[in-house]
Amino acid sequence: MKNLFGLLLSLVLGAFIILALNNTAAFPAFGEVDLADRVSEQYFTDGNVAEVGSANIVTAIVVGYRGFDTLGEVTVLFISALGVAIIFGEKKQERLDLKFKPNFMLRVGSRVLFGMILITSIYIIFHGHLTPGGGFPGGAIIASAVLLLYLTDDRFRSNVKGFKILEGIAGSLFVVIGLLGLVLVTSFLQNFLPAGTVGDLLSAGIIPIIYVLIGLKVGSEISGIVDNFLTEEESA
Amino acid sequence: MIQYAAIILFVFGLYGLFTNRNVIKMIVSLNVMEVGLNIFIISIGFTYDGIAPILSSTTANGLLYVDPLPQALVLTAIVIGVGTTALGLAIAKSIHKTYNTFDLDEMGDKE
Amino acid sequence: MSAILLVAIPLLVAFLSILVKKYAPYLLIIVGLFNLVMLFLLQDGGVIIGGFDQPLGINLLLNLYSRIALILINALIVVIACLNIKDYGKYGSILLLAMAGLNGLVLTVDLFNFFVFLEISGIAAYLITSSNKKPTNTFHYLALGAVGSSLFLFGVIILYAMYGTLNYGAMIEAIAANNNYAEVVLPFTLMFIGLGVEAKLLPFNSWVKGALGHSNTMSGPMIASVYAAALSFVLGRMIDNLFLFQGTLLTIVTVLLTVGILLGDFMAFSSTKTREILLFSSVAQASIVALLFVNGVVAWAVWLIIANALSKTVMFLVINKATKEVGCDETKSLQGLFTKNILVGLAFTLATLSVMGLPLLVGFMIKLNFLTALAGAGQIWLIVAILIASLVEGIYFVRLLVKLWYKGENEISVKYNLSFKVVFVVIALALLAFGSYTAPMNQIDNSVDAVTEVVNNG
Amino acid sequence: MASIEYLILILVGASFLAYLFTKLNTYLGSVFTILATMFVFASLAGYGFGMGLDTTVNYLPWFTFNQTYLGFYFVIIIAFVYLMVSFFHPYYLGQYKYKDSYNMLFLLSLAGIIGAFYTDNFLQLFFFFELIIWTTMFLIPQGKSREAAVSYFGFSVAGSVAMLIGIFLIFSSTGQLDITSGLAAISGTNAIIVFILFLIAGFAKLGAFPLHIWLPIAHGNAPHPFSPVLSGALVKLGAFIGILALVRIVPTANLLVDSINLPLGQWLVAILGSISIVFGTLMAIKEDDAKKLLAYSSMSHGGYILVAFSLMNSVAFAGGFYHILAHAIASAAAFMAIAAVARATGTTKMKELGGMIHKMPITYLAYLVAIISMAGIPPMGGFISKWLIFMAVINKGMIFVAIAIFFGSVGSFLYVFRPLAALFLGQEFREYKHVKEAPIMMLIPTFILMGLNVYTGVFPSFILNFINNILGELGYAALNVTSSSIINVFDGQGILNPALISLVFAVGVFIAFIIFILLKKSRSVSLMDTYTAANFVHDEHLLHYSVDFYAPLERLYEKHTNWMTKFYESLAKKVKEIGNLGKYLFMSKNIGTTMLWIITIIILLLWGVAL
Amino acid sequence: MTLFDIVSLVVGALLLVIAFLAINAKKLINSVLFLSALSMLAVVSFVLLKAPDVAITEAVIGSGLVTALFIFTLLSVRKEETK
Repeated sequence: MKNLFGLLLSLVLGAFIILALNNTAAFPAFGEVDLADRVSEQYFTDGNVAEVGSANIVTAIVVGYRGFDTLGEVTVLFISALGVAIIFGEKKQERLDLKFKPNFMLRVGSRVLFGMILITSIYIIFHGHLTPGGGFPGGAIIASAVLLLYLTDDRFRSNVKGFKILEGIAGSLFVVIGLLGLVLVTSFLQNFLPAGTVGDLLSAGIIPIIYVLIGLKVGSEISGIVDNFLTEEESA
Repeated sequence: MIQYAAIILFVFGLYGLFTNRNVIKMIVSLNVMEVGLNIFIISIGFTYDGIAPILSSTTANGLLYVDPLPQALVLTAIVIGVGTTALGLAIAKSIHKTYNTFDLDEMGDKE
Repeated sequence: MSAILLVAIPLLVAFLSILVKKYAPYLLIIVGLFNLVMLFLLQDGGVIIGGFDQPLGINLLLNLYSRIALILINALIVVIACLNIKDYGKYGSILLLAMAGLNGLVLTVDLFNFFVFLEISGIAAYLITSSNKKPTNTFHYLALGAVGSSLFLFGVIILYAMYGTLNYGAMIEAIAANNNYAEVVLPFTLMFIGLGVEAKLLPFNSWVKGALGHSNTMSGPMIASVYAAALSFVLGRMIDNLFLFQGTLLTIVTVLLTVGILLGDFMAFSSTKTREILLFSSVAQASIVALLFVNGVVAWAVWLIIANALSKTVMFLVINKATKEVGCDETKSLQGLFTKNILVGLAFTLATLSVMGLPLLVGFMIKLNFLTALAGAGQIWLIVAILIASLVEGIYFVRLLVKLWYKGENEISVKYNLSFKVVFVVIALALLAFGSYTAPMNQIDNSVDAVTEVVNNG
Repeated sequence: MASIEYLILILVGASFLAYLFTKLNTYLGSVFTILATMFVFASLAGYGFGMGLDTTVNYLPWFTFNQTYLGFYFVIIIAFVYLMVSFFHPYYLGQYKYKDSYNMLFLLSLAGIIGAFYTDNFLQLFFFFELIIWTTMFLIPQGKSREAAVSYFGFSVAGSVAMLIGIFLIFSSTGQLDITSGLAAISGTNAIIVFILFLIAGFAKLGAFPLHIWLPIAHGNAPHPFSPVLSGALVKLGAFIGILALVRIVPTANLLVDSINLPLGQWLVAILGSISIVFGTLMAIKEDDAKKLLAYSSMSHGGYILVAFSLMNSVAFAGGFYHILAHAIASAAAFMAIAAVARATGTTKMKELGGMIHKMPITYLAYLVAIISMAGIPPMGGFISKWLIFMAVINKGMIFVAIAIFFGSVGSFLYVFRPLAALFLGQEFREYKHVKEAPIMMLIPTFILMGLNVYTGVFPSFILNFINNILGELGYAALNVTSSSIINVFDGQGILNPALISLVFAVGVFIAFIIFILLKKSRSVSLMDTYTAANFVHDEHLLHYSVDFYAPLERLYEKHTNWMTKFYESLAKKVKEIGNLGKYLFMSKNIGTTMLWIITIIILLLWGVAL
Repeated sequence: MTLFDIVSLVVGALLLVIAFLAINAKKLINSVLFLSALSMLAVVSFVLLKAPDVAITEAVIGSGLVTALFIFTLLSVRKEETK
């Protein structure tokens, strides 16, 4: 009863939102967006593209124009990693057992796969300013590589402390690069390296550097979270 | 079409939070809501005939691109969503440790 | 030197602090003091990030309004951190991030960036409440907080789709240029409700009871004073500069807030737990603040936020410390708390009297002035509601005070450290001093108006 | 040159000094309090009568002051009561938990009172009112009951909230915050609302029906030296607000009650005042606690004041003003006498006391004089004021009000006599053998008050002349008073010569005294010196009537006495229930409930836009 | 009706159905799996809407890691229950 009522009520809400959006003249209909009405058009102007130097405009926005958002986003992940650790407590922990015993082949195979995944992730991160991808998916792929090791080896325990240090240093470097921008040029997170030619691997100034840092940070944070979830307090 | 679906997804998330009393299901609902919101955000930047906002030497100037800004925002939103979800799951786990259930109704008045 | 440091430095130190966990709380205090010094040195004005001015990039804005908010937030965080080094040292990094998040929240003039900081400070807040060791309450807070910020983001995105910008000033101009009230109802509703969840406005705030009802000396004042103040500040700025509350929207918002004021105090009246009394009273206060912003009484709303933050800090610290030692927060079991702690009792009493709005204390001047302003605007019904609520508030606070001052059946002894006492005395004296010296208030009166213009021009 | 601001600042400073001194030594602090109060009273008395206080000094920003005869009349009476009461402090404070803050708050509240009556601005008036409320609120729980403070505070704040709403209504409709011009400018429906709101404030502070229930609770449980202040002084704040409303605003001037030519609002107030008189009297008759009894008597006297000020003519006003003074003196004296007894014996319950006349004759005499004045018998001040009010009421032809007033007078005899009989007369308990007369410091105010009670009854002309000044200020004709204190009202319809009456009365008393001397004396017997049913008595039982004095009378209305209290209790319960409902609706542990609210409210808000 | 419309109609309908199933599934593990599927569909729709960056990220994070976290939570709990 409550279920049905809630469903109806929320569907009414959905209908209302849709109707309201349809009634709003200023809200563009789906697929009929005119970029000229928006800020976004300016991201494509030649001057801006040359200044940032990133072929992938999304990357240019994420790391360049709105780099501060990205710093905040990394912080969110950082704080939730920290929080997960605090909530699970810092007592001695043991690994969660797996239901099956992984054999030798699986272990070796996964190690090989781990390397390959790692290389992929590095590629993704380094080409973030050229092709789709970048620090976030790259970092997540690193984490999934670590996850793979966890799943295929029941004795595997990553070096949590190492992750922490990596995490902290990568984050700090992000801020330090931002501050360098403030000191060397005029504003926080401002590009202080040459932008290069659009489309080159070594272009877009600090964007690749920051993306590498983001990749490392995201990877270590998510790995840390995974580690936390896969361990539990030692049963006394 | 996808835009409407996104809005309804968002509303479904609210509905899930309204009906469910199970912590995990509530987190699932939150995720449904976030997925809906993300699709909605992308959809407002979409243009028919637009292409992905990546410049390359083969494409000339003057092409129609989809709005890149919403995509950048969604990238951020996704990661933030993961953070919230991870934290929520951690709390769910500690709830289970204390009350031995995920269901908020079954906890009784154990304060 | 730029206002970005107020966010960047806490973030940098927070990232580094996990390498040296033990020193995190000390680092926090140093950073907080650094921020306070900076706040007195920095000049007003916008800050460009990444070398791209708005609307391309993200901007921060430091003006008198945000400066007041930041001084209050940072000072209170430092104070709370100092008092809790021993017990809640491991939350040092979290508090650093909370500081960064709240500072960013107040400073930013970009709506999406605002959402990011809302999430940072929100997650920090969930973790702060997790120190209460009540995971269900933390989850409650998290779920509602996540819904709230999603709603806010939804609203922001609709606005972006309509006006093609995320910058505050540009948005205000675009809305003004478009000048169609009906169009903005949906986004404003969503954003208002989203912020309302965090700002403790009535039908959206059921997390408050769990989160503050079991709070400790760290989480209590953090959530009830610092977060409440910060969110009231940003909500106020949104309401006064961006939201065009008109017609039905205005009516419903006003009704909601009025009901919030009345019910908040009624709920406190019907509570027997001390912490519940305090938290419900702060729900009512938050609604009053929002109502003042809705009616354009900015200066006194700012003062009300400050006075509330200070008073609630004292009240929650006193009660939570006592609760921790006594083990129960029923008013009955705390009877006679002040018989041995006269100084603490005096500070608590002054804080309470200030919240109640009795003369000689800052609360009275604020109350009288905002009521005068409301009367000037012809809002007699709001005055009636606020005064009825404050009558009820007065009764339950007096009941509480009398109980705490006079011995009950059991003798209880609670020891307050010297540092606690110093904080209490300083805050109580501040409440007295502001109350008897009204000149600075009139100054703010003029300058907050000027601030509105600065924000409008982006 | 004395200035109002100086006086206030001095009192504020003195209050902190008093705190320090009392912390060092209770006696020292209390003596300091006496000196400070005396200084303030002396400066007021010295400069105030001729409106000679300086109002131009402006150290306090925001505050402006203005002298009026009306304000001064109240200030001098209240300051006088404060002075008298402060003499009691050295003997009582020792037993209180927070004695240091007692003196401090006492002086602070006096500062508030000076400010309240000398201000010409509504917001300042409210400021000082609230100051008085919270300073005195903390004094009350030092007595017997903790809840008494809550009840006192609740009603007081309800009153000031009503007043503040009225003030802002005036402000928003006329833009005025000045008291005189604001009240003059208000008109129409707003005037009616303001009139009602101010009257609520006045009723609440005065403890008049139907806002009276705090009065016995607060008076009965307040510390002994504070009850006289409450009854003699603070209650008069309500009278002040009532006067502002009744005299300055006449919202229903065109809605006259035809037969008596009185505006409807005023007529209703007169009726309510009469109810206060009757109700207070009935409750006082029933009460066992001497202090609560006097509290109900205060309520009934508050009714007299209300009736007087609702009659809209100078005779009634003069009576009202005179009654304020007479009642302040009389009730202060009565409460102080009972405080003295309570100090000696530790109780104020009538059934536990008796025979104090042998131990405390002077206190007895003071009480006797006070109740004579309260009952309105010559040659005391209460007679003059009640006579004036009677004259005015009868002149108006208000039958029911007149009946109520007569009933109140007769009832006064009934109830004020009970403590006299129970406390002072009759047999004495053995356990009070050691009791002695109050110390000399406490007798000083007792004597002064006794003298004043008589003075106001015999030579009213000085005071009435001052009241004529007030009447002039309010725009009413002066009362015809000759220099030899002969009062002539309504062009010779009523002529009163208090001196003559007093002379006759004195002669009568003298004759009675001679008879008393000449006749055979009664023998004083101890409680055990008797026997019943042919057995000696081994326990102490009081054989005089102090309990169930008027049992047959009480039986008539005993079932109908506390319905007002029940009403307020149920009101509080309702608020609590609404609060619990709110918690259930909005503060549920169930996240779904909040989601429901969010969804519903969005739907509600989108209604107009979507459809 | 273009191909895009048809595909988006199908994807949209599937999204709704799977979301409904995820919310109303009886078993927690089913709910989580539906969520993962929902995420995958979201990836499809991101690709449809010309957002490759978002699609990659959502694919890795949304349907990969988040699902993993959910499952680990359930796993660790199940282990406790069997103990």
